[in-house]
Amino acid sequence: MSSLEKPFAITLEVGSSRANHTGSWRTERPEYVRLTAPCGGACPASEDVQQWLYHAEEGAYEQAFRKIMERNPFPAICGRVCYHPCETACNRVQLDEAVGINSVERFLGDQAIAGGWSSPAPAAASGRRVLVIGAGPSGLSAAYHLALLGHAVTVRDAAPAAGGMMRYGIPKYRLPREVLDAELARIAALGVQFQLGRNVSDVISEQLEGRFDAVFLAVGARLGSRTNIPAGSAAKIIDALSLLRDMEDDAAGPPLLGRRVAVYGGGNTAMDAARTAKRLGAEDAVIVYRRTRDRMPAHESELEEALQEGIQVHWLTTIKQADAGRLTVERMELDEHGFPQPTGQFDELQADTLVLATGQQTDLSLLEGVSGIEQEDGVVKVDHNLMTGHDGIFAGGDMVPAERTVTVAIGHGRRAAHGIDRWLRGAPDTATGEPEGSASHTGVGPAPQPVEVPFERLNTWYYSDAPKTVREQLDAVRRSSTFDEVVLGLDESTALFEARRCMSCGNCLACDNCYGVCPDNAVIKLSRGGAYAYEIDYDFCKGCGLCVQECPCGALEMQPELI
Amino acid sequence: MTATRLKYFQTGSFAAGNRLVNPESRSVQSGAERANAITCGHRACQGCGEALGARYALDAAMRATGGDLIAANATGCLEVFSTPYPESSWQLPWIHSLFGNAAAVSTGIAAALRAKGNTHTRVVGQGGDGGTVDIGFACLSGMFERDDDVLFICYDNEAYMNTGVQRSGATPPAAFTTTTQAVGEEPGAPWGQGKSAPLIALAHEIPYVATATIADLRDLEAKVQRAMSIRGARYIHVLVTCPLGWGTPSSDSLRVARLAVETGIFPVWEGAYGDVTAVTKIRHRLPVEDYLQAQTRFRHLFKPRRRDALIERVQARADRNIRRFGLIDPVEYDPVALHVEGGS
Amino acid sequence: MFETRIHGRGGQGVVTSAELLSVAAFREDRHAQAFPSFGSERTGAPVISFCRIDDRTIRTREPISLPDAVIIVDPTLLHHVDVFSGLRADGYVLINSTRSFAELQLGELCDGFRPERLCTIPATELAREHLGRPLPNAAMLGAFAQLTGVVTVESVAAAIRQRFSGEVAEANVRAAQAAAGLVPPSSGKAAQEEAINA
Amino acid sequence: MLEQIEGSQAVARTVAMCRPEVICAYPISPQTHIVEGLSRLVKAGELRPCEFVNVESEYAAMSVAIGASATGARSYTATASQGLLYMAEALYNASGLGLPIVMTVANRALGAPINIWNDHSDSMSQRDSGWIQLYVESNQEAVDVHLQAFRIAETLSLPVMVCMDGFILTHAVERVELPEPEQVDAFLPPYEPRQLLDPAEPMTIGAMVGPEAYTEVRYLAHYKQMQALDVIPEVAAAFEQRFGRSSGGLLRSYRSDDAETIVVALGSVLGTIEDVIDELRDQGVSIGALGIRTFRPWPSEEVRSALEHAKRVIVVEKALSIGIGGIVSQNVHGALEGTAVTIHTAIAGLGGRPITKSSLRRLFADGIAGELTGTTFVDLDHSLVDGESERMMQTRRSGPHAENMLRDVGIVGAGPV
Repeated sequence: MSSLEKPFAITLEVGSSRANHTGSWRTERPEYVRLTAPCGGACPASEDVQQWLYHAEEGAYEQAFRKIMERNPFPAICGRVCYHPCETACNRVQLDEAVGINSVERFLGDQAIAGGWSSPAPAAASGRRVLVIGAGPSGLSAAYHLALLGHAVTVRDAAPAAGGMMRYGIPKYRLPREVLDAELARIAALGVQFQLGRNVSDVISEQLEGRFDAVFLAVGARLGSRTNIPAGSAAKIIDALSLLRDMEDDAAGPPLLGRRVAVYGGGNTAMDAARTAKRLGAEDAVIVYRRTRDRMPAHESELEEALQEGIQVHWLTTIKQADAGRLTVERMELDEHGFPQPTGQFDELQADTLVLATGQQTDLSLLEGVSGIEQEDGVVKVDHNLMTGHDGIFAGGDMVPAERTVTVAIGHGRRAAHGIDRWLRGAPDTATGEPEGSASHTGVGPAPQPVEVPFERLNTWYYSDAPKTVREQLDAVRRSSTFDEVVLGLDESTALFEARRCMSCGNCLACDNCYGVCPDNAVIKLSRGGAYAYEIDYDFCKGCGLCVQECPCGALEMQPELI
Repeated sequence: MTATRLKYFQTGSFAAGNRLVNPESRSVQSGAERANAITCGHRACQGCGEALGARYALDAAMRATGGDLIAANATGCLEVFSTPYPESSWQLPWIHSLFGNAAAVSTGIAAALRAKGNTHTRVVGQGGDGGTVDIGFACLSGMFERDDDVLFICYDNEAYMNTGVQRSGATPPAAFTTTTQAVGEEPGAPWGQGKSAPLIALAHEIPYVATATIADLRDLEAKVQRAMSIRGARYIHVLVTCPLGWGTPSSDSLRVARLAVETGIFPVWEGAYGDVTAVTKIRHRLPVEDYLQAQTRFRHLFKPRRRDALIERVQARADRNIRRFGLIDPVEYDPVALHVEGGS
Repeated sequence: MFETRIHGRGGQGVVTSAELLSVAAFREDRHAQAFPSFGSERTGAPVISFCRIDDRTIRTREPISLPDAVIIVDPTLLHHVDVFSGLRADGYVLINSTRSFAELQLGELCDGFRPERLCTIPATELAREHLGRPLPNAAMLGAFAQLTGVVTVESVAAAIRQRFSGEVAEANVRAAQAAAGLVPPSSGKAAQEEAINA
Repeated sequence: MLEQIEGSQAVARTVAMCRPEVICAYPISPQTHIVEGLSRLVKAGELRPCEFVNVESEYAAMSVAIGASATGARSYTATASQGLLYMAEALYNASGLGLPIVMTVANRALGAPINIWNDHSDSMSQRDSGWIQLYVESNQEAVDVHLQAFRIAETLSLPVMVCMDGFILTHAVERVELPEPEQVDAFLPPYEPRQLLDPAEPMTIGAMVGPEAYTEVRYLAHYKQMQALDVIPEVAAAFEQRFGRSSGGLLRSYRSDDAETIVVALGSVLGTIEDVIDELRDQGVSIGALGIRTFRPWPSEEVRSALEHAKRVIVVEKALSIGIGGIVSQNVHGALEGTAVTIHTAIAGLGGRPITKSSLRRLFADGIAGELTGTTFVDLDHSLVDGESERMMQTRRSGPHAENMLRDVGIVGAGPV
């Protein structure tokens, strides 16, 4: 049938309106963006949580693991001991409950161990040598990243085994040692030299002797603060760090604490000490804390688990005097500013051992005589690259001014590694201390912008109603008698469920909504299949904004057209 | 719909697609290979709900028929914005005849196909609420009572938008249109008028009647697919938003349609042979105020002073829908159980 | 040309009668035109139908106002409708009645016509007898053929058989033949040639 | 085959032989017998394949025909009077879309007052609808022209209206030569649509056309219809060749070649006129007739050459263009522009009033005597209308004319109608 025969004008060729470029109607244009999800923004280790969840929710666990490993070599450890500020920041809190990021991370870490998944391959050898002093989380993190960057790394630590506070400060029931060892082994496999049981007392001479081009100090805060409590000579007082450290000394055998143990302090170490005491056979394990529960620094989950295990807490109480078998305590009350004030009411508390968990300090003696290093409040001042005032000497972890957690330390290690790398290469500094271009995750689409995604930016209608999966816990009876791990992991289906609860804030999750809802068919779906498969066809986009409004995760925004 | 307990997905069945879902379980609209029965370059307003609804419905019908489909269109926005000489946005055989006769033209197409022994090609008639509920109603009713093998789809935006927002038989009470202006004691469209075309369709005892909205893509597609699996007269009444006539931002077209459902203003249901057979439950019930305030056509209910009595009358209408169709399930909603099958 | 006008009431088969008459003529290889008085009449209302018969093509479409014959199927019409309007002086009148023209008080009215061309026939009685139903048309047509000779009774019978079938047809044919037999011999064949040449 | 048959049945059987694939109809007097006949043929399986659709209105009837025709089916419907007006919108659409639908119009008057009897008000009102309009004189011609109509329609891809006088023809039983099916098949090839709703080759039919091309579209519609002035005679010639009788065409002259007076008319009244002409010729009057077979397109040149030699033309027409008078005569005026021919207009037969030979004789005599002026209303009861117009002068609320006049003639009694 010839088209010439068709009636003029009233009969048309199909699809011929593609000649009419309605894009000229537009005053605003939608653009795809990649924003920093609140979880990643809150992660001390700079993990791009949204991105690794993206892989995890596809069941691509190894890919997810590798995404974590770009930032953090310890997913199995962090999946257990991190206090997950990511979950606090998670936008899903405002919908139902935060995504169980931490549990998914642990699942991935455990999968990696079970599967023997290796670290990424290091870059070509740079010929540079870096000394890392301290085999704790920041030192190991730095060593890992430095090794990946191609530098020769030597780690020295006074302790007989690597791990720092991860081994000597965190009880086994929170972090099984085979998990720790497995993740440490991956770092050793990168060729990092471990020189353990070797105390470093003079940084400069060790650097010169070993011809190290740079040094990263990560000696931690290993000294327990000795609160000045008047004590009788027979009183048994130990500090919590010593107790926890002694738990790792197999030769010495378990410490003897007695039937009744009091722990003084309100931080996580206090919880660890009390729970350890309970496991060592104490009938009564009592925490004495000056303030109220809502002011307690310990993480809520730690306290909750402790309470479940039968630990008692004496709130608003201070210890005035320690004697053999008993403590004199004073009731406190909070003043109008929330500070505890003595009431003059005294009491007695039976305690065979008093464990002090009232803070930790850094031993900075090894820095004596090192020029340019400034100290303040017992810690070392560093710049945003974590370099001290002495050229080529960097520091991180508990010995610099920061929150003292494993994850913060891991973040320091990574940041310092990149700072050292730039310093070694003479590369220009970056404003944030983050390596340039490192934020690109998939290599497709624009790099995430350091803009966080408020909840209001999301269109939560599209997310299925799904409350968080609660991680199973070991039965309380068994918990108080063994050092078996208390919090159990997710199985694959629950981990997948949890990963899929992620709302992918500010990052396309490939739900096809923009493609589906465009009344002008102006969203092109690309067949890349991966993370970022859409483009706006600006020839036809009229700028209605439906794609932006209906994007569940806020990965699109309207920008005014330049006139 | 029966619920199957399956793996949970981020956006479940609410978003158009989901990279995690098996390809066969994804919506037609999410597919790169969708027909785009109405394609780019059409001249609909920004954010046009009808353009969207038509593509949703016809693409679903195209998939259901393997592209073996003919459409007849009533006069109205959809026709005007899609076929101004010299350009057509349609990619399937399509005919526009008149405002009031789309159902009869569809009947003619179906009769011709039957006469030719063509049992594979299917027919869809479509029009706006004016062309369906009002001027085209006699032809529609005739098509229904003869049980002609036609699926008729009404894209209901509740007024004559093509001619500049005049009242139709589908205009809800209190809505401003240019012929029911926001003046007088009871501003906007009169109370006690208007009709439910889908319920009238149901009364013809035809094999399939359904309502749907552009806000629930999968539901709409499922209904079109079901309709295409049936022979005889079928009717789907799709609520489509009109940014111009409703006074909504162009980006709100789906949100407002969603609100119509979640408030109970627009009941979403399915019926067959005279009975309602299924309803789509309200997911998160909202007061009608949320719906009304989103649209300037109801602005006079709030400004210059709140008209509580009128708002309550609208609420009462929604409440009646909820009771009448059982839009809220007393049984606790199990979100995980209601998601489509598939996934890794 | 021979023009016949038939008067009756709706439902009495007046239109069919004209049609049957035309078919009878057609069967004799003549031209005929039958048509009703195009009304919206309902059952019981007065109805008229017409039939023209000629040896050549009939072109005219005007109603028959000067008939050569009138057939009155329902005698109750006699005093309501001017059934004899325009009837030619030498025209035929056939009335369905058991009574004579005088008994019908038509004596005076018929003064101007040829008496041998005026005939009453008990068609309804015959119909009851032969059909079991009071449908007088066949009998009237049989008598009309016999009276006017414009068509033969055989052609009428053939037209009936063409239109109806089986026992209905045969019963009607018997009624037509019986009616023909009741037509006085003074009329009929003698008038045939005259009629055709009119 | 020669049969004594009712006009409607003859048309039904002829249409069936044309193998329409979709027939849709809504009942209206006097069209009903045609579609009743067709519905029986379809139901009985004698016309197959064919879909008979009982629609809910004439508007739907034409719409179904539009859909069916656009899908490549030969489509047919029939209507009359109000029904034709009710489908008016769709008529324009069918012609605008170029769909070769064939429709019988059983001509009937228009209301109000409601009137079921014959005149040409209905089809004349649609003379500008873009449909080809063919008028037939007899049932034989109705049969023959329906056969030709499908061929004309499909050749040109234009709809054709076959106009036959309601009751006068549709309900008249007369001798008709019905074609043999094989003859029809040989004369009328299968329908090959110019445009088609076909998923294999999709297209958009019925676009909106704005000022930039609407004039061109209308011009082309006119141009295409004017082509029918060539096609219709060709089809008529082909018909005559195959069937051995002459039917249809544009015009038909009757004893008019040398006539001083020529009567122009269309439809069944031509037969009566021809009888009157024969009588007058016998009396030595120089008179003839011109029968219009094709009214749209208007065969202006042919009309002119058929009439220009006459002294006077009397147009007898069964429709009235209120406010001006005759409709056909306006067209005749146009055709004879610049000639010296005197044209008289006679409106006759409105609403089924019989057009009798005596009235025609009187009319023609008046025309020949030069006594016709302006528009003549044949057999108008002047006393009735004079009385009514007087009443109108006297009182503003004079009431409905029709009822008043019926009261005057004594048809309406004291009670309601």
